[in-house]
Amino acid sequence: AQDDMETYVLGVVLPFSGNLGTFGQDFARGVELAVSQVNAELEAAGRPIRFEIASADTENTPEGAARALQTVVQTTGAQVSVGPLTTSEVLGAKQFADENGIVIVAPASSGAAGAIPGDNIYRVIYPPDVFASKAYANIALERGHENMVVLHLDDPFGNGMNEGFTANFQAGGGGEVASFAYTPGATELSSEAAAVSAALAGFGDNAGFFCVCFLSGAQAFLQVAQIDPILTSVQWMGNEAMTAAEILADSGHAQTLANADFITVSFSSESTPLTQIFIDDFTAMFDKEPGIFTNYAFDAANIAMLTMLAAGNDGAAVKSMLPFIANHYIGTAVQAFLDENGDQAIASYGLYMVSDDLSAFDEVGAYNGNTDTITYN
Amino acid sequence: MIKVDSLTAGYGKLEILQELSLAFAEGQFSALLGPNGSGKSTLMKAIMGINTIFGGSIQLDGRELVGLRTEDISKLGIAYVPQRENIFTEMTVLENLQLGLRALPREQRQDALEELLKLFPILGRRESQKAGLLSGGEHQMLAIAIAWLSRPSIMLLDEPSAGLAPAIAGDVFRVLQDLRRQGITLVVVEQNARRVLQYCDYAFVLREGRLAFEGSAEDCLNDEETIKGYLGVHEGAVSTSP
Amino acid sequence: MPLLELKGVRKDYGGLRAVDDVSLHVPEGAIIGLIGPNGSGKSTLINLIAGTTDLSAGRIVFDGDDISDYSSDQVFRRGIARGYQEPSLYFKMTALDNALLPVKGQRGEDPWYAPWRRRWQAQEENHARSAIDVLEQVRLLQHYDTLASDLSGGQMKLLEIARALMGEPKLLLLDEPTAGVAPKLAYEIFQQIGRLRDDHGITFLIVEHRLEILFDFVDYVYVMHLGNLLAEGSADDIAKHATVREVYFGE
Amino acid sequence: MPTALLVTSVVNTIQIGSLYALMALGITLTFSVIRLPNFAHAEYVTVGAFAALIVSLSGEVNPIVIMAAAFVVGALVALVSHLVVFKPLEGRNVSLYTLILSSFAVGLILRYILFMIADSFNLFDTRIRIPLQIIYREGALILTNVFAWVAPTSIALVLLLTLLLNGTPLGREMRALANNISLARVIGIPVERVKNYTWILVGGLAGVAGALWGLQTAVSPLMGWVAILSVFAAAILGGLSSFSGTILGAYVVAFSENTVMLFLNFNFGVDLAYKPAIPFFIIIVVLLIRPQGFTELFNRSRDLQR
Amino acid sequence: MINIDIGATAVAVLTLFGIYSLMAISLNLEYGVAGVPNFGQALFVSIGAYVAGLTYTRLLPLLAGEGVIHPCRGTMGQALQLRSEIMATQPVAGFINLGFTFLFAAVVAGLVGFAVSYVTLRLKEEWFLALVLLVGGEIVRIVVRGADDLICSHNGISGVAQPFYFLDDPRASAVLFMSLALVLAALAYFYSQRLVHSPFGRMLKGLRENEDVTRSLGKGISLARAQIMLIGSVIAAAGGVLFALNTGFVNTNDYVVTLTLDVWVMVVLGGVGNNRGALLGALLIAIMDRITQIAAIALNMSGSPIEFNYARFILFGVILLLMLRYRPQGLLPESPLTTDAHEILRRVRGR
Ligand SMILES: Nc1ncnc2c1ncn2[C@@H]1O[C@H](COP(=O)(O)OP(=O)(O)OP(=O)(O)O)[C@@H](O)[C@H]1O
Ligand SMILES: Nc1ncnc2c1ncn2[C@@H]1O[C@H](COP(=O)(O)OP(=O)(O)OP(=O)(O)O)[C@@H](O)[C@H]1O
Ligand SMILES: [Mg+2]
Ligand SMILES: [Mg+2]
Repeated sequence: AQDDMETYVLGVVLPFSGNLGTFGQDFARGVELAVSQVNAELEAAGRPIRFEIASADTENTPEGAARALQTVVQTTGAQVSVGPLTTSEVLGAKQFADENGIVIVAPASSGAAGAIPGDNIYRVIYPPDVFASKAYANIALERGHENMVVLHLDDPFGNGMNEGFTANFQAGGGGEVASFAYTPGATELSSEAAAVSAALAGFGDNAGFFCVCFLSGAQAFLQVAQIDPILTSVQWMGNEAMTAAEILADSGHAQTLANADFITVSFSSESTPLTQIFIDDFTAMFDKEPGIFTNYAFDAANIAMLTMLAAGNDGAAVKSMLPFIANHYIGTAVQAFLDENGDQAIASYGLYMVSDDLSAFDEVGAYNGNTDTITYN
Repeated sequence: MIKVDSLTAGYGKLEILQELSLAFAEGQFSALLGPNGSGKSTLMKAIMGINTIFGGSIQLDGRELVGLRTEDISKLGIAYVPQRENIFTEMTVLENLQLGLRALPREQRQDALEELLKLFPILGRRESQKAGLLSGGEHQMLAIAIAWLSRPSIMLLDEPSAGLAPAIAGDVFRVLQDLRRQGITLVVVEQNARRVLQYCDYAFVLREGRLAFEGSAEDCLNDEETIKGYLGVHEGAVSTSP
Repeated sequence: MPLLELKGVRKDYGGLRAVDDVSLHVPEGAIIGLIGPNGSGKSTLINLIAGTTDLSAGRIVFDGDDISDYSSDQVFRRGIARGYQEPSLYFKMTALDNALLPVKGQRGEDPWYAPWRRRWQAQEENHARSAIDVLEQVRLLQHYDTLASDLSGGQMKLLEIARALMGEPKLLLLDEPTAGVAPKLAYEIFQQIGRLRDDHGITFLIVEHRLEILFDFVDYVYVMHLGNLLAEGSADDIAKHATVREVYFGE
Repeated sequence: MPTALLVTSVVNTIQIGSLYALMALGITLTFSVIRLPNFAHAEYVTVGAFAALIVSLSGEVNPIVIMAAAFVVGALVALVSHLVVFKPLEGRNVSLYTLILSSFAVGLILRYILFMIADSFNLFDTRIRIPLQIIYREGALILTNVFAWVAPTSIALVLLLTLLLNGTPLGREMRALANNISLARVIGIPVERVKNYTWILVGGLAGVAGALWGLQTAVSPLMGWVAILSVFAAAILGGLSSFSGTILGAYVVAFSENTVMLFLNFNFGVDLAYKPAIPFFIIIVVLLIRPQGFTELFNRSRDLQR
Repeated sequence: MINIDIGATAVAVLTLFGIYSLMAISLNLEYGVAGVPNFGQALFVSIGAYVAGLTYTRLLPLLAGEGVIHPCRGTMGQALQLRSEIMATQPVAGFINLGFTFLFAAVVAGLVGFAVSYVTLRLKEEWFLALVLLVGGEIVRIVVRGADDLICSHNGISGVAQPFYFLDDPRASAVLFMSLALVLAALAYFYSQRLVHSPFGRMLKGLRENEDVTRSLGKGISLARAQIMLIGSVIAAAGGVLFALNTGFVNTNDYVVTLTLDVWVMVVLGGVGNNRGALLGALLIAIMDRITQIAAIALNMSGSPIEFNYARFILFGVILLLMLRYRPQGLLPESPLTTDAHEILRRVRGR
């Protein structure tokens, strides 16, 4: 029966080098865990199908993403890829995927620019930032901020979030929004912090601060912000990347966030029973805790594999069937439900704040993007 | 005494000197003559360990030099003035001189410098000038000065008078004679054979990497064949030698 | 009218006056010597005429034109070629390419025509013929495809002269053409210079320290000292000139 | 521009400028002694930061110990890259661009070795374990313990180095070797030893700079590479030859990135996203308008005379 | 399970080879032949790409008889749909648009290259130009990124499709695009060969070896340098257009310093000053990139513990260093006898 065994290759196209290399590596581990679990189940069930991973490095550029996807496909015949990671990488790989009928299951891209109907990109888990930006705007309004200062990454994700937030905040009756962009990969943000602080001072009371940063940027920013008299006297919001364990590892940073009533809207929610199981399995397999978005990669890989089990190793069939499978999948995050762009349409987020002992982020409430309502525990 | 024994040397794979054997006696002023490309500079470089040595030996007072590094050979008391690129062009004249002095004990440096500036006063006036901006002749003086300041026991000079006005060239030869009197062994490559033969004790003529003649300066001057055939010394119609 | 005339030429480097108020003239078809102690400003004067260095004051008139403000390429095109004290060949190019490069008015040097060989081939053939002549004259023809770096020191000096000649100059400035050259070859170089003057009417201004050779060939000599003109005259006059003997020969 | 912003940005300028100075001096030193515009310098900085990080993770929090470790490791890596890569190339008389490319290659190799190390020991985005404390506060002026380490250390090292180069025989020998290496051998300068010293100094300084830079930000394999063009801008302002010029250049770059950028942002609304372009503008303007940088401010050549 | 699609792989590698060849030939003319150290290759390549971004969003709809939709923000999706539809259904508009893209890219890059060459006149040391260009490329990138309306560079422009996109068969369209790249590379190669062998090439080599002497031999060196920079920039920009089309996406993040370095590596690996070397270098890099990716996939699949995605860069660095050390002249060193004059002299003399 060994001869009848069929192998499906799952492409994994992620940035392993460059300044997001740490995410790429961790995501790949998430996929690996999913594949090993599915393979074990297939074996137990006596099914003659196994999955294999073929991974390639996007070098964190759009053109690199295109080349990586192309290589994986042409080297292994893969029809489905988990990744790329960021929206610009996804867009870089888009033309090749569309033309050759390859399905991209992107675990974490959420930039508005990727919301394109009819193409081969499926962003199955993480909802587009339109929802999160609305949530942040609501929180800001609810907290009574009259004006806001935003520090954001200068990339599709950061710019999209900033634009969405500003529009929603002002539509909801908010005042001015001063935004500052920082370069991805910057290691030192003291002048940005000074600018943010000055803008906050200019707005006077009732201004709030919103940080749209990746982990390293958040750290660099916190390092200078923690001694800034103005930044330490206003309320903060920040995106999900700021809830990484590394932030709390520095007590100064943790204390700063706690004092600032830092709140984040996170899709990583403990709402399904699978979350803890995932964390335990991951830790058992790799001897370390999963990183912050790693479960999305795990879920994306599962959806991709389930679709392939149903539709076979064929891009067109996978494309046609994927929304159905995704819509019936429940993973470590919430259920998926895809809109006409192939993007996650369910947007129920958890709201998190630093716990009293500064050791973790506690869920303090929830945001339902579809009804646009915030509820606190 | 430097004793060269069946030396074969050159560049990369190219052999220029062929089984050359000769000796520069202690305290003597030897001239090294020969047409362009005959291997005079190559011999000096071989002694200093700068180029490739394929075989043979070079001994300083019985001590083998082949295989030593240039800087170690220099420390044995041999000073060498290359034909080209013989000063530190990016540094000031004074710094060049200080580098020349580095081998001397601290207390002798001031005296040596003063003595030198008496010899080449123009260098004193150019003290703070970047050495690369010196005129051709000033450049050559500085090169000799750097070598001389280390108070070597042996000096190898590659065309020290090239590009020098006759007055300075004359000075240079007088200085060389002085040095010889102080007991320094001198080896000088020179195109102006007639002139050097007036000052030196002994002469070697190279041709195509081989020794074509050796003998006292007098013998050399009287050796018609060497003069005509290898050196082709021309005597000008107008007498210009002082 | 002299071919080249310098009027009150001056050059300052910072506080140093390398050339001070020099006026001289070079008649057409002459071989003129320029001598003087080291650092007296001879090379600087050559650089000033050739346009590689800017004048501080004074005028330079060549063949009826004021060339004081010409850049070095304009000077060359006007008819003055030069050699360098240190050989400055294109060492990574062959002797032939060295010789052909300075030819004026090459059509193939225009990138519009360059890719179309037919546009410039006939002209290039003519230039190749003159290169054969010139290389023959300096006895380098058999080395035409040798890299300049592989030539001997004397051959380099000769190639430099050949290269300058390919620009068909009226005046050739040479800075110590025989420095470091064995006496026999040095003499041959000067014989060659004499022949070029006789056969082609080229004018020479030559800086040289080897007076025993130079004085055999020059028509007239200028002596510089501390940036000034100290003396001028025929070779015999200069050889007898008391001050020159003092500052230059050190008597 | 409000005073608070001005004061903060000036403090930042001093802190970051001192760090740039420390990094840029190494570049100036390699360029003037070895004739190599060494782009791998960025990675010596990163290596130093990682050394500091690893020492600090072991529980050691004495900054002096941490910096010493960074010096040693940085020096070692620089020396090894010299012995393995640059020294053999120098012997082959290659072009400047070959050297530049090889320094890029060395940097690439070191960078990805660091990636591997960071990946296998879980060092991504970790910080050197020295908590930030405010040591002085007066109105808008706030000085931290990191400032107290960074600024004086950099300035002291910079002064020492300048003295070494211009006032000692070793310094003179270094410059001699830069100018004409074969002649340096001929006059008996122990060339290899002087070179090794130079590389040790360069790498060690870069290592210390990395440790201090790591106090300021998160340690990542790309941190040096990100800063390198600002640092090059500083070195170019110094004409790549003058140490005092380089130091001034470092503060000018830091001043433009902080105070000037914030001034433009606050008063004219220039987007902060243009900040990375500032060192580039400085490089272009200096190279085009004043290619000698600040060199001549310091060594005005005395008047020449006959 | 490795199951290499040899045909598709070959097409992909050869397409990249064509594109890289254009960049390498351009640099070889500028640096290898004329000695102008252009460390701004990314700048000139990016000009081609940005122009493609502009024509696809502004010109293409007009050529197809449609109105222009602003490509960014709110109308981003509509604009993308429109241009994808045009490329899929109106090949003629696509080809005319491509023609204009090449034309505009050539004009802009040529002008920039021409202007930049005059910058050298002001520079003290030759390698400063390398820095100016390196840094100039970054400035342009940062500015284009900041001027969002130009090519929406916060997000980038997707749907910059190849001209053969209208064909239903993606393989056929890939093969045709590869042929286009190879034909352009071949044209550039033969053109630059002719240049190198001509008196113009001789003058450039003179310029490379000694600028002052060349000037004092009567050559207008600033013009010559400007001319070669113009030619080189045009070729690089053509490469940039193809580079953008090959990905189908225009974004500032692709035109960083590392792209320039890759081109330099191609030229140095192949042989500085030798056009054939530039081609070989381009081929080697295109192949090496693919091979190391495949090796990474294979090693990973075999369960090897080496993280080959990092090791790949280390390997690349080591190969480069070994080449620089043991073959500093490159695999195909320049021959000193390139100009046609030698052949002509031999013939003239023979008669
Ligand atoms: N670096 C080198 N590489 C290869 N060949 C060389 C090198 N230097 C010199 N040669 C060759 O070695 C031979 C001897 O050169 P050398 O410099 O010893 O001559 P020389 O007797 O000093 O002549 P000159 O009087 O012209 O200085 C010449 O044929 C020369 O071309
Ligand atoms: N670029 C420069 N900057 C400063 N001083 C210079 C420069 N070039 C030359 N000099 C000085 O000008 C003076 C004249 O130099 P020049 O080269 O003309 O002398 P020369 O007559 O050719 O001497 P030689 O016979 O030794 O070659 C010298 O003292 C020299 O140091
Ligand atoms: Mg010699
Ligand atoms: Mg001179």
